[in-house]
Amino acid sequence: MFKKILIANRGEIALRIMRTCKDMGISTVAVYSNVDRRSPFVCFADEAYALDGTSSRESYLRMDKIIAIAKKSRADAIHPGYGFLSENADFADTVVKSGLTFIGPPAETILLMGNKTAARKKMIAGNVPVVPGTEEAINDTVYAKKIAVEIGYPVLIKAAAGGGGKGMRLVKNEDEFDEALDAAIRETQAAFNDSSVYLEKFVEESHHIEFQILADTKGNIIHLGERDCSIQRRHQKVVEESPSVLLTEELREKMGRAAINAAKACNYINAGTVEFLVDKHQNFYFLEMNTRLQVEHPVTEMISGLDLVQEQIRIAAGKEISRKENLSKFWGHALECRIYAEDFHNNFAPSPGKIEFLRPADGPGIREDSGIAQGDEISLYYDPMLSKLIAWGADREQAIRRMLRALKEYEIAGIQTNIPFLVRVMENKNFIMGNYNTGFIEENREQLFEEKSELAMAAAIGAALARQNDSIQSFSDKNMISEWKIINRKRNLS
Amino acid sequence: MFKKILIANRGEIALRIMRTCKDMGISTVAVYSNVDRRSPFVCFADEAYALDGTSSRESYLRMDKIIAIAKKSRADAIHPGYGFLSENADFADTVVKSGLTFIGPPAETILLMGNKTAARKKMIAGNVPVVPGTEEAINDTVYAKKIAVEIGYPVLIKAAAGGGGKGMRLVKNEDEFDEALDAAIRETQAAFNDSSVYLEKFVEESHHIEFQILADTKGNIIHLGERDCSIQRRHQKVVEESPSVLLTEELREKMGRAAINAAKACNYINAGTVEFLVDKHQNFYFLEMNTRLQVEHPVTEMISGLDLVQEQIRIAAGKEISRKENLSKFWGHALECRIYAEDFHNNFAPSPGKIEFLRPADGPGIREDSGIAQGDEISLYYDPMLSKLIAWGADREQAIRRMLRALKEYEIAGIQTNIPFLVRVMENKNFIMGNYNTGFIEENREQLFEEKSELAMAAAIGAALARQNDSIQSFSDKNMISEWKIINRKRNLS
Amino acid sequence: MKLFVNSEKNEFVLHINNNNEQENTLQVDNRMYTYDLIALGFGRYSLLLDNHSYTLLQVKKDDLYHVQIDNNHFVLQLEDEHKRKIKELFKKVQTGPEVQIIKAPIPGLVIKINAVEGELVEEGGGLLILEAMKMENLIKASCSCRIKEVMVKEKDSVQLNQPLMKLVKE
Amino acid sequence: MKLFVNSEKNEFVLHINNNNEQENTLQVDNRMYTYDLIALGFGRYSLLLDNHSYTLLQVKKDDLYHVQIDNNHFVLQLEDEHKRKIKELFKKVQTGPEVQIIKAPIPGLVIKINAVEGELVEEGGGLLILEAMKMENLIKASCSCRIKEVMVKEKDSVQLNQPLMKLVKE
Repeated sequence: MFKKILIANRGEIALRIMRTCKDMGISTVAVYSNVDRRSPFVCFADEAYALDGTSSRESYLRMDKIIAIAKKSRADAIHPGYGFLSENADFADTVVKSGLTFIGPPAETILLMGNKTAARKKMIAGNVPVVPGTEEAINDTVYAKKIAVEIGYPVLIKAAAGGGGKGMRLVKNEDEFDEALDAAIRETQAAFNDSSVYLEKFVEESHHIEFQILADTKGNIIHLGERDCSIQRRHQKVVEESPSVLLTEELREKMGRAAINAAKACNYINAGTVEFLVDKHQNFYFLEMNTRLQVEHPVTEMISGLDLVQEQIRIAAGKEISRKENLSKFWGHALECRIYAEDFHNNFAPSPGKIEFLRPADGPGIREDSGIAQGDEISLYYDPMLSKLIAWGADREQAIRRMLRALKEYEIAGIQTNIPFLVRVMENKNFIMGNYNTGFIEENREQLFEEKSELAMAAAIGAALARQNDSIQSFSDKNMISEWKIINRKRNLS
Repeated sequence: MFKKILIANRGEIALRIMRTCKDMGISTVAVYSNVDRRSPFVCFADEAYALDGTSSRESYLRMDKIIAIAKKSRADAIHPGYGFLSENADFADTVVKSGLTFIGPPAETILLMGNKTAARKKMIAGNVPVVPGTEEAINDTVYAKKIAVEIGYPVLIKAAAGGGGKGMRLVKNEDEFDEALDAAIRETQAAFNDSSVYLEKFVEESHHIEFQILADTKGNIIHLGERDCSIQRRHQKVVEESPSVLLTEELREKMGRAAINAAKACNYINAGTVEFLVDKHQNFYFLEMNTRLQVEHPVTEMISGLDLVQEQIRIAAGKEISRKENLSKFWGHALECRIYAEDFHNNFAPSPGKIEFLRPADGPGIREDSGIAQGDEISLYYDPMLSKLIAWGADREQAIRRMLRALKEYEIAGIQTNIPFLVRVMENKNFIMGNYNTGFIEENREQLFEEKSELAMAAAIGAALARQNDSIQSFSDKNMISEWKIINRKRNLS
Repeated sequence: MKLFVNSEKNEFVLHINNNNEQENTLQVDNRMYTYDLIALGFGRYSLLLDNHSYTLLQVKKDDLYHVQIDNNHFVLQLEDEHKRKIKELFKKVQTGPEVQIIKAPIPGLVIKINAVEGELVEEGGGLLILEAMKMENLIKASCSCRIKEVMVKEKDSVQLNQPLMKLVKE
Repeated sequence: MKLFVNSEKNEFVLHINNNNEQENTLQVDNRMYTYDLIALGFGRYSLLLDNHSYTLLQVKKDDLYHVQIDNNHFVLQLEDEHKRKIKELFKKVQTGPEVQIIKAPIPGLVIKINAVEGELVEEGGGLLILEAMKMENLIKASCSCRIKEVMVKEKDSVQLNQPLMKLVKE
């Protein structure tokens, strides 16, 4: 087993990976950018090395610096987390060539599945159904528009190089096309240093459902059931759950088999996720395969009892996965809410600032994977996700109730978060009934974005009383002083 | 189902019960003593009413005030938690006579099992093996000493009225008897308002193993397996786990049957716990039955997937328990560590004070049931337990590793806690091998109480640098001021 | 003491009686409440209002009270009678065309400016694109107005609430 | 700068170099380390010592530094060379019988006093019983001594570190 692992990432996921390393008795090395020096993951690591840079490009995307630190600190392996270099085949390759182990699939697999258009081709060849769209990356706007008409609006413009919703744009009609394409290209260039995009038909009223795969070097390959990630804002997941209310036993088995076939088609090793769209007629289409740990992996951990990071490390060390059969019976139900620093009333715009007070939720059924501490400065340089709240229940209803309770309990001051939005999702009747798809936020706008006034009176009274309380306190302090002065004067007189 | 429940308790357990109420859509009423006004459980409740008193006797033991508040707030039921009035038959009776529901067993059952000597008699009559000891409460010191010689030293003096280690004294020989008896009587009088004590043989090298019982009004009665609570300091549990490493399938079945028989013998309804001593030859003896929710109930929740408070409320509302068979297959392994405000190097003496900083642990496998917040003042009026840390793992080893990680991660400043002691328990080789009994702390003194110096150098360097850092900072602040003064002077000149 | 508290949607008129008798009371819009408020530190307060329990997180910024309860945010303005009267007098003398300043809702980098000075824009029309945390954010016109002034240029870094454009309703 | 840091068991001699060059270094007992310390607020510090990461919680009380790392507590005394010399001079002139003050290790209520003035007590002998948090705590003699003075009486409430008895080693 490895003695020391370098985690080439930041925030909650760096901390998450280190926790499993500690549980396994493996030393941890953090790398950090200038703005992250105070971050909990740096404090938590056994060792920490500066990357001497601020932007991602100067720090977490610098392969040379990261590999030099791995060498210097005598790490055996590198865990890339998600985002940053996690789906960069060059990086995986360089790590291996430097004599270190890359905790993830082989470089060739990343290369194949990382190029979303190449992956689509591979799936089409293997008879896995894919969403209609362009087979090649787009270079020509005029040609692209022609294709869009062929596919039929609405269409999605997507980054060929990556995921996470970055570089993605929904185009409802031709008038919007040029501007959306420009923006998508700029965003994917900034995020992945690659401006290739492609087109896909936008499947309306669809569910985003993904299967967790584990494959080891001994030939074992299993799936751990699905996660429903249909609640999305700005094409990024906000709420995930497992199992999905949509899947029948039969459909689960069929999709699970397709997911394993997709993984086999690219000789997959390590943990990976096969993403599908499921339309209202329960047809499913391959979307993409994420060749890394997924943000929402805790949901699967709760219902399977496995530690996915531990499985990743075991696989990378050449060991067998600790379970050999597909997961068909789930332990209860699990939900994840992503807590973002953002103002949901202002189109989910990022809300940076300093965390002045923090009291997270706890209690039965609640797990938190957090990357923050009181006193932290949330900067604009990276993704605004602060923490993940995970709720487990014996059934879906209990999981939702527990999540709702934890969200209401969570106290964070100094920055705005999407917690009030998440509360509304958990209170939403359609969500509670399991009656939702990727159009959820659009369709439930009224309830989700309503200005609430029920607590306004308590807030008003609280503000008025607190103002009075604080002024009385400073007033009585003054009184105290003047009384002391009188006493002292008397003393001086006597 | 109830609409509103009053929780006649404080601290972590009040908060714990309220959480389940929120999950079930039931309103909560808190009652609080003068020193608890700022406590998280008061802030968390839907409604909160002052008991206008400071000591337990003036506040949490005042049945009249509590029932008046229940009436005023229109609560349907009262949950007593553990400690305070939870095992007071008079209270259960008065609650029912006031037209409210008592969430716990009937008053007669509490009366029978609450008197530890009466319970022992009942068990002897029912052929359940009990530890040798006095059948009646002690009134006569001379007689008591005679009995002690008959039983054979060492003996335990125990409070007839209650549990939780209060009023308990281990007496190794006759010389220690008088002083120990005096102390036990004073303590039980203060804690339970009842000075009766009794004697029991002290079974050396024994395990303290208890079975969780659930019984509803429809005739269903099951056990949820055992908890091993052998790690005790000052006769109070510190670490609990489920399952126990000691029990074979066969012994578990035998003890489970005895536990259910014990519960049936007293017509038990609601959640209860049957405590046994198991000696090194795997003989087991009935110790007592706790007719209430146990501090360590989360351990059973983790391995069963049930919410025991929810089951209690369901039973009290006349519904069936949600599971009808005994628990024989456990979901992984769970551990609980009780976090106390105490100085373990000073014989676990309470350490009150103000919590200046608090950053609890989180991450995979970790649940916390906490009763504190940053800024809280920990008083000397009540039990010094602050919080319970619960770790779940697929197996015992993983649960221990996760607990260890969480304990090391836990940051609390301003008061001393027993966390460093708990860390040593988790690191102890005998504990890790499952080779421990109630003599654990005594037998492992050297490792558990050793003065650690491995981190001393880092502490020394940290202190020196922090002192320098703080003085540099205040120095540069001064520089800033003087520069501003110069600028202002220049302005004034021009 | 009489106080006017305004949120975006509501106005509450409060009379607070704290004559240090047994129970503190206050009156809101003609209904009486008992209250108990205690500071928990770090801007946290515990409020019992007719025994209903609320935990508030509170920050004062530029004369506005930002209050959070159960993760609901409220921005409140507090005025006593004196302050309110002065404000009403001021309102009466204000005239002229309505000028609106578009401020940066987030700190970020100005990627693109879509409007030029003097141009007429529709309500909801895109004015400029701000990049923050690797995502692009389109700032839209909040009314049909004429662009009076563009106060930033492309590639500028802007702070929260920094004025970006001046619009005039004609 | 040279500093002496004492814990109960260890003494460390530190030389800190902070000449604002690229890397900060310090020397402990003849070994060099690079360091980076940053204040996190609330008495928390993050220390990187040869890139090994430590999080410290620190409080200063009565000239003593209480430092917590990974929930291990250390009570430290810091002295520079000047202070150390003065202290050594003082030590030399101190003579006379050894007097020991027994202080309350916890705040609580004095339940029972087992010793009278003038009495000789054995090391480990019970002096008095303090009740705190519903548990009784026996305060024992730390040496074989004579009771010089009993400074509290039964039913007294005592504060942390309040002197309880004066013992003299004869």
